Amino acid sequence: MPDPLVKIEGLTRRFDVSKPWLNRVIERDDKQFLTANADVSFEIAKGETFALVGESGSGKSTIAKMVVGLLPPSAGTIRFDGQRIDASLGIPRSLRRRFQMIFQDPFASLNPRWRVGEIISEPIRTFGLMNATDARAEAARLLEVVGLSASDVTKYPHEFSGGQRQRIAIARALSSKPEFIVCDEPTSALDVSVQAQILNLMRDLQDEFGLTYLLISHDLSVVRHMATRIGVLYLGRLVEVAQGKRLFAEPQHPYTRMLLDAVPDLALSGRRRRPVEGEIPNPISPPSGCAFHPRCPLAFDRCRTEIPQPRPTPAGQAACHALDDMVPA
Amino acid sequence: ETIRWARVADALTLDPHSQNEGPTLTLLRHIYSTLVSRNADGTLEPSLATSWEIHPDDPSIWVLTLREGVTFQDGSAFTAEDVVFSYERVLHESSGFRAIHADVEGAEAIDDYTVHVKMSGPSPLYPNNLTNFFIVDKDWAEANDVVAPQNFAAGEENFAVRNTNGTGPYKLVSRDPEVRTVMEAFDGFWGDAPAATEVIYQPIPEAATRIAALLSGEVDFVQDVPVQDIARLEQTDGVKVVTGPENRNLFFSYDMTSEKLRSSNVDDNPFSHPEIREAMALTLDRDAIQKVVMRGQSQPSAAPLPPFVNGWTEEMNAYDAPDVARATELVKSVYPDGFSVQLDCPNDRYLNDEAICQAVVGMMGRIGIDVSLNAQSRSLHFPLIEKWETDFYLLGWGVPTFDSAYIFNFLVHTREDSYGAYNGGKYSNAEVDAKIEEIATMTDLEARDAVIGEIWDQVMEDRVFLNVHNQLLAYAVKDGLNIEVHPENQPTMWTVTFD
Amino acid sequence: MIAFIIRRLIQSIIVMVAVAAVSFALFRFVGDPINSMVGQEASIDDRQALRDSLGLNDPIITQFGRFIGNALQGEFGISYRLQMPVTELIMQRLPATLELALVSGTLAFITGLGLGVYTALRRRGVLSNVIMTGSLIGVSLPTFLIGVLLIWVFAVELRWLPSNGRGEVVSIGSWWSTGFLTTSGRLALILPAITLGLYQMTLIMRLVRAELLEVLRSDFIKFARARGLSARAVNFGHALKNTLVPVITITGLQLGSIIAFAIITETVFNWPGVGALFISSVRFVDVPVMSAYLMMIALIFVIINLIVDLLYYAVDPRLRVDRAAHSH
Amino acid sequence: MTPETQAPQTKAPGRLYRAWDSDLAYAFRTAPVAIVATLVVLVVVFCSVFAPLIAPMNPYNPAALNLMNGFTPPMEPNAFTGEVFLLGADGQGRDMLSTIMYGTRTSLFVGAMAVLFAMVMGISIGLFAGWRGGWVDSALMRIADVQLAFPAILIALLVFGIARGFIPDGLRDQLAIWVLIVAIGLSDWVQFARVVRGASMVEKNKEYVQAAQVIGAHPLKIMFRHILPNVMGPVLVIATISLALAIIAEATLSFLGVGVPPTQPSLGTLIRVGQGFLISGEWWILLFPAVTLLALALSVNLLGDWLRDALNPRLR
Amino acid sequence: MTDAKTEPLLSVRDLVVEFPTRRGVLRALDRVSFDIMPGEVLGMVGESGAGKSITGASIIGLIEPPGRIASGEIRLKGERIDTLGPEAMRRVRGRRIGMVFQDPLTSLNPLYTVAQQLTETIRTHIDISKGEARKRAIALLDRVGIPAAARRIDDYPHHFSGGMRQRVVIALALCAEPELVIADEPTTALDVSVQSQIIEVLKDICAERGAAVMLITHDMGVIAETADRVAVLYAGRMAEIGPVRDVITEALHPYTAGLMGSIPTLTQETDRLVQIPGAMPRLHAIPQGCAFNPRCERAFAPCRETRPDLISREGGRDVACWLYDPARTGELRDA
Ligand SMILES: Nc1ncnc2c1ncn2[C@@H]1O[C@H](COP(=O)(O)OP(=O)(O)OP(=O)(O)O)[C@@H](O)[C@H]1O
Ligand SMILES: Nc1ncnc2c1ncn2[C@@H]1O[C@H](COP(=O)(O)OP(=O)(O)OP(=O)(O)O)[C@@H](O)[C@H]1O
Ligand SMILES: [Mg+2]
Ligand SMILES: [Mg+2]
Repeated sequence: MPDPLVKIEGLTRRFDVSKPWLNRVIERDDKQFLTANADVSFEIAKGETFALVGESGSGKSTIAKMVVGLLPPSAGTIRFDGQRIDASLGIPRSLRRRFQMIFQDPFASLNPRWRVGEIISEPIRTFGLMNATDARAEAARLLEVVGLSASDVTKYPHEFSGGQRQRIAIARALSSKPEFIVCDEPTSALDVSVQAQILNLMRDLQDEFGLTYLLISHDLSVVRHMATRIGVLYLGRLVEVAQGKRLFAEPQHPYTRMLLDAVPDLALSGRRRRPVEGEIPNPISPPSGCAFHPRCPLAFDRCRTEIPQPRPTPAGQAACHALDDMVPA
Repeated sequence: ETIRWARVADALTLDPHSQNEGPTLTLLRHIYSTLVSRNADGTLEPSLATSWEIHPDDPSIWVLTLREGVTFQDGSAFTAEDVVFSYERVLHESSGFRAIHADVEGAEAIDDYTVHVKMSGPSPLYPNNLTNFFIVDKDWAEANDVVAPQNFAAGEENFAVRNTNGTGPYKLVSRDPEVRTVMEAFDGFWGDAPAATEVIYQPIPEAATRIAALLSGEVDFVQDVPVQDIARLEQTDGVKVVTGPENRNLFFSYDMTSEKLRSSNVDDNPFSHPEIREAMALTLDRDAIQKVVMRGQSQPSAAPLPPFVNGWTEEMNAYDAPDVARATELVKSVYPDGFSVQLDCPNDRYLNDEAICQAVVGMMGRIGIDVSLNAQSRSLHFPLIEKWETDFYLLGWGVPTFDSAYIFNFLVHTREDSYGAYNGGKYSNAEVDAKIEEIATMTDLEARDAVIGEIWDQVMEDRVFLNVHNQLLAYAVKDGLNIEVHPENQPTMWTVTFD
Repeated sequence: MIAFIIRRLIQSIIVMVAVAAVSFALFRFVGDPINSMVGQEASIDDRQALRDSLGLNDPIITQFGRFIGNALQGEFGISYRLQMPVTELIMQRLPATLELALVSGTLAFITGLGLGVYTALRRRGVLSNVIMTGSLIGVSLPTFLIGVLLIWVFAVELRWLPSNGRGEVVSIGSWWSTGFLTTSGRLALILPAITLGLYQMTLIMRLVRAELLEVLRSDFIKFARARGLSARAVNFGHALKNTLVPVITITGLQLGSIIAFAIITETVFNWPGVGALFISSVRFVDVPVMSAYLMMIALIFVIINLIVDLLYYAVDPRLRVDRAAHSH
Repeated sequence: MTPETQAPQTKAPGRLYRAWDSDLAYAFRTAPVAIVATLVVLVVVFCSVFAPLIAPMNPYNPAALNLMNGFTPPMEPNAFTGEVFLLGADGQGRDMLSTIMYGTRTSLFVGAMAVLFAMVMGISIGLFAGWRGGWVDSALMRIADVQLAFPAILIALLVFGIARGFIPDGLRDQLAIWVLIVAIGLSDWVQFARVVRGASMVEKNKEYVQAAQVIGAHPLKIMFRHILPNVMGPVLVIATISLALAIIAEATLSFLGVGVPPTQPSLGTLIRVGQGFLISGEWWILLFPAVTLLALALSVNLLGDWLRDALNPRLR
Repeated sequence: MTDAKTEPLLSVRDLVVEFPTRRGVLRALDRVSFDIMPGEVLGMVGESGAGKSITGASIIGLIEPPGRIASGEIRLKGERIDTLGPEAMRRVRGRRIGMVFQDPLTSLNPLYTVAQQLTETIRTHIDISKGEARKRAIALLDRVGIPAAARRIDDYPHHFSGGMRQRVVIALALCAEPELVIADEPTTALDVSVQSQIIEVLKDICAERGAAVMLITHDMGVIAETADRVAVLYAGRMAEIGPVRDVITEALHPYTAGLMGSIPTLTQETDRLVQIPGAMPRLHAIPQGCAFNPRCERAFAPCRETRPDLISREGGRDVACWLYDPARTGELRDA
């Protein structure tokens, strides 16, 4: 594996969701924390697409926000090309310029009062990369790069469809010539036919500019299509990391298997699936031991008491006690 | 017969010696009697005192002979004791009437119906000061712990504020301050039994509401009638209006002694120039104010005192027709570009006070005096005069003693000790001051009048006041009810008759 | 729940202290009380002496401390002007204002609710548009003018209703006087109640309409319709109940301002309530009455707020669970 | 990469055309009430702004008045001077028409400036509270609560009282109007602050704000350049309705005796004075200013109302 | 086009739904026809804005004014329901046609307990006592898989998790035993792992009661697993209807084919996804002829001129495309 561009170690994020002080005093409650991410470690190599999958609330977006410096981590470090990214420490502009983010909702991610040209050139202006005229020309150029017309710079976001807006958001992300782009569910608000356009565009851009992606999605098929490596999150913990296609071929963690089972797939039409039992537990009071044990068909005593540590698997690593027994190290 | 009576404000208290204030006196007069009272024409007449004269041996003693057979409303008899007690009470620190009786050294009961009032010196006009002096029952006051008048500084309430025991024509039935006060005729009253056996007194501050109440038949008698409504009321069936002069003059005054004014754009004091004062007098169109602003409800005059006050003369009263051209010239002669000044004016005290000021602002503007008007509530206006924080102001002054000395003491004498409290213009003339002090103790009334004349001559020459008019009062009553206008705006319900 | 109430109480106390400071500060600046306390004859020295004895020359902090201390005991001193204990004075006048506020508040609430529901359900109807536009006239004229016009029409010209005052009142117990029990008392209420309530009615009506329209568009209403529930059940059982939460809040707050707004109505109709008391005390710079009035308004506001919060609890089950879930 | 050429390639229409073609403009064109209201407001604003040019006389210049013209009924010659006034003259001999024009000017000025003041204050506080959240937000909103406990009139009395203590003599006249503006404005900022706070709390969680944060844009820039334009809709609605309220508040204040100097009457002062002549029969002194105020406030209210509906896409 | 043997439960013919707007009248549905057989699960797919929800809403008579059914007819067991009065239609809703909406968070009235909402609905349609209605409600909750239903029934909606809430919603839709259930994206707002549970419950319980289901979704996977037949909507028009397996494996309409190709799968290896250029037209700018023609690689002359109607093909398949009209394919060869 080449040198990692992004290296995340022991990343943890807690949110204070305690009741107000007075309530705690009267009701004799302790402070309550929601652990959105616990002890997450992974690396992203230059030029690869690392994907994070997991159900709603598993902490995907929280990782994304910490990685781009929107949230400070509670513990652990994020290094970008060796330099630390930590919102609470302040991030130098020269570093900021090198990463960007694309968001889920194409309707909320563009300021409706700004012209498309202004939106796209905002990073250029903020980083002081070009003068105003050049910035305008650059915005027009970028629009063509993402498959829109240069004359669209004077329009407002509401004049575009969802897919077109996502293209504009991508153009904005490209404008500061970043190396790394975090994409938080970039297509989940789009129709499949448009999703295909965006996914194709993202791939094309990656080829053209040598971009590195952190792709977040809950759609396994999208992830499979795009990712070089995949991390599976459950209740804030990384339960499995594996090479893209191999994760689907030979899932190691029972949760990964369960997820794969749950996905209705066109080609599997007619297959009788085994629906998963139960729902995701409340993240404020996650189950002891392995958080997945109440839903896990393989759970045994140790799962209830001990948090499993990641251990190597053929295609990567997974955190499951059952693996110990099945695949003795 | 019941009479429902509305006016702009309520009595502040029922304590007879606490507040020297118009509406309070008016209401109290119905419950408490005074030693001496004043007729509608302004002359003194006996009340609880049947006669009063200067002691033949000592010019500083007034001998009062009291009425016999008078009882208080609680049934106890009225005697000299009560008068002496009332004197003590009215002279008490917390009394609001001390200044009126400032020359009194003490009162002494000679017998049950004779009282000697010892003055600090000869006080020939002192009985004029007795018309607002209410007599209380000594035993009642002592029993209820109200030997001293209400003193708000002490922070406690006084029994006499809401309870009464007078010798007057009416007994208090109920009182809800600022809402209504009900009185019924006192059957033991020493005078004639009143025709109106019940009086319901209601303060209604809003003029339109007050008149509406009369027009809709909710009240019988409205005391403060806005001048503009008089015509309509006169035409309305079932309502009539009676008018008469009030013991009150409205005038402007100004600071003529300061080096520089607070509100002027020029570097000296414009009012210190006689030309300016003359110009202002020349541009004031009193007749226009009378016709338009007052709708005839005023008597324009140059003298700052009503005709029935001792000291008034015909020639003082005369004024020249306005001459804007000449006035402009006079202003130009001192200030070629004119000057500016602020006029302070109350807007809730006198009949059309604000409108009068506004009209005067226009008149001054025409001769190059740029006046800005600061019209505000009386509670904010009067302190300006007291604290010498005004350059130019409107004031109305009544003369309850019917004597010019009252005006001199408060408005003309240099401000010192108890003198000059309302001399807001800082007028100061040592000669005049001496004369004012002199007349206080003069017993020779003719000589005294002569000195008064001298003082007035000086004051008029110096143009200390720019008088506008003598206010007329208008009462609106329902038909079938007869009432006279009282010069001090203190109508008496027991003299009311019904057709 | 207990914590919630305690927090509310602490907040209320802070509000009250702030209001006390403001009301105290306010009247250190408005006019000069001495002037209205003494007659025109009082000399300069007399005035100064009075100022001293009233403590008006002490340092501001001392005066404020004294003020708070007294206020806590319900002691606002003696009215400079009426020379009665202020607390008693206010208690005497409060029934009039409360009755007026209650009647006009109820009037405003009922008609506002009714018209609001009507105009929301018949959104495109002609009558709805007339009501909506007409109600704006009510808020486009100053209250005092409306009052004066009502008096002119109904008291002076038509002579149907009294122009001022409360009519006959009956005392209940030692401190409550009511105009509800006599005909003249009830008649006297009509015009002032309309004048005072008009503005609030418009407000409530518009609020109800807006909220109801919002709720009617919500998914659960669509779902209720899709289940075949009757229009009545949908509009009133489901939609209206859900509009009540915001409506209660605003109406509650309005009740406080009704009492304050009564200043104008009471002035015009010579209604013997605390509002009229306040404005005349402003005119005469009757400091104790003014401070007590402001404190009273704040207290009423705080109490109403508390009641509204409790009503919230009663109406909305979501609030009964711990609030932590909502707090982020 | 297939360039998408779906967007209609017609030449981009001009700014003016776009404004005319916008939903708001369309909604406006099809709402007769809004059109009439706008016309009324425009006429009133025009007459008041250009009052010095078109009014028959300058009623604010006391020297130009002739007291003898007082109480001249409309269209009738005055008994003393023979002058005729279209809408009559008031008690000071001022031509009612001119006085109303100038009075509206004052009222509008006071109203507009008060709303502007409230708006600037409310928006700043609201944006700040919404952006910072936490205890800053709670504290600011508690202050707003306290402020709500005091109705506008009481606040205005407070401001007046304080101002009186500071403003030197001779300047009261000129400053009275500014005091009034501050007084009314101060009592009105809460609404703006609350709405802006609420809206900006919603906006700040939108992804376009995060996008700006990712590139490290300054918080002030985010607040004012990103969030503010997006919360202006409700602000505009409140501003319109506040304008009507401010004009009426000014009238009410002058009824209570605190207001602009009587020599420079506003509509409110005119009505306050005029209502004293309701019974006496000089109806024109009350009627014309009252109708003007009603027309102005009603139109502004109607516009605000319409705007509220028009800006709320779900209501259409 | 349908089996002659059984009469369809629901029959929609040439349904046109219009919304008057400032830019003219929008046709949200343009001559849409399809049938649902008793007990059948009909999937309805299409991109956002294709008109899926409007179809559901018009069947149940809940199109929001000023929208209206401009023409066409809807029959339930042969009886016309699009012309029923409000009161009669109300009785059809819930009783004969149940409806499940997308977002379980907002579908329930937060101020009433689940029991109140269930019994109210049951008693609106079935004349039984409160106690009995409650019993039914508990049984139903139990059936849709709510653990400890008897205890949880008195909870408020906010006490339930998203998946549980959707189960409650399904219970509400089914509580008067309707013959047809319209489920408008019942799982879009839910987690992947919960999605399959909900679909399972819905499918099972309808099968159990013999209710037909119209399953609206844009997730082809769900359709593939659940539906018997699928209808594809494009720009308010029916593009293709047919048995699920056939449509997926061998789409007739170029749009359907493109759609299938654009979906990444878990099994097939594709380097590039099939990409249909452009986007579905907005309703006020539907091109002349076939609505899909500007995006269609196989478009030929008639596509740009005349709108194709559904053409029946063998195997119970219908497709609206000129490519399958023998009379026109000649032109293709000519070109
Ligand atoms: N600011 C916050 N305060 C408290 N809790 C938070 C906050 N942000 C996120 N959380 C919680 O952290 C957990 C992880 O949230 P996150 O948004 O990262 O999930 P996600 O995997 O992105 O889910 P989704 O697929 O719904 O976007 C959730 O339980 C969420 O409620
Ligand atoms: N009230 C309305 N006024 C005008 N047009 C409407 C209205 N409601 C729906 N439409 C239009 O009708 C068309 C079909 O809408 P519909 O909600 O049926 O789409 P859908 O296929 O359900 O999409 P989604 O997958 O987003 O739910 C859309 O283009 C929409 O813009
Ligand atoms: Mg997320
Ligand atoms: Mg839909």
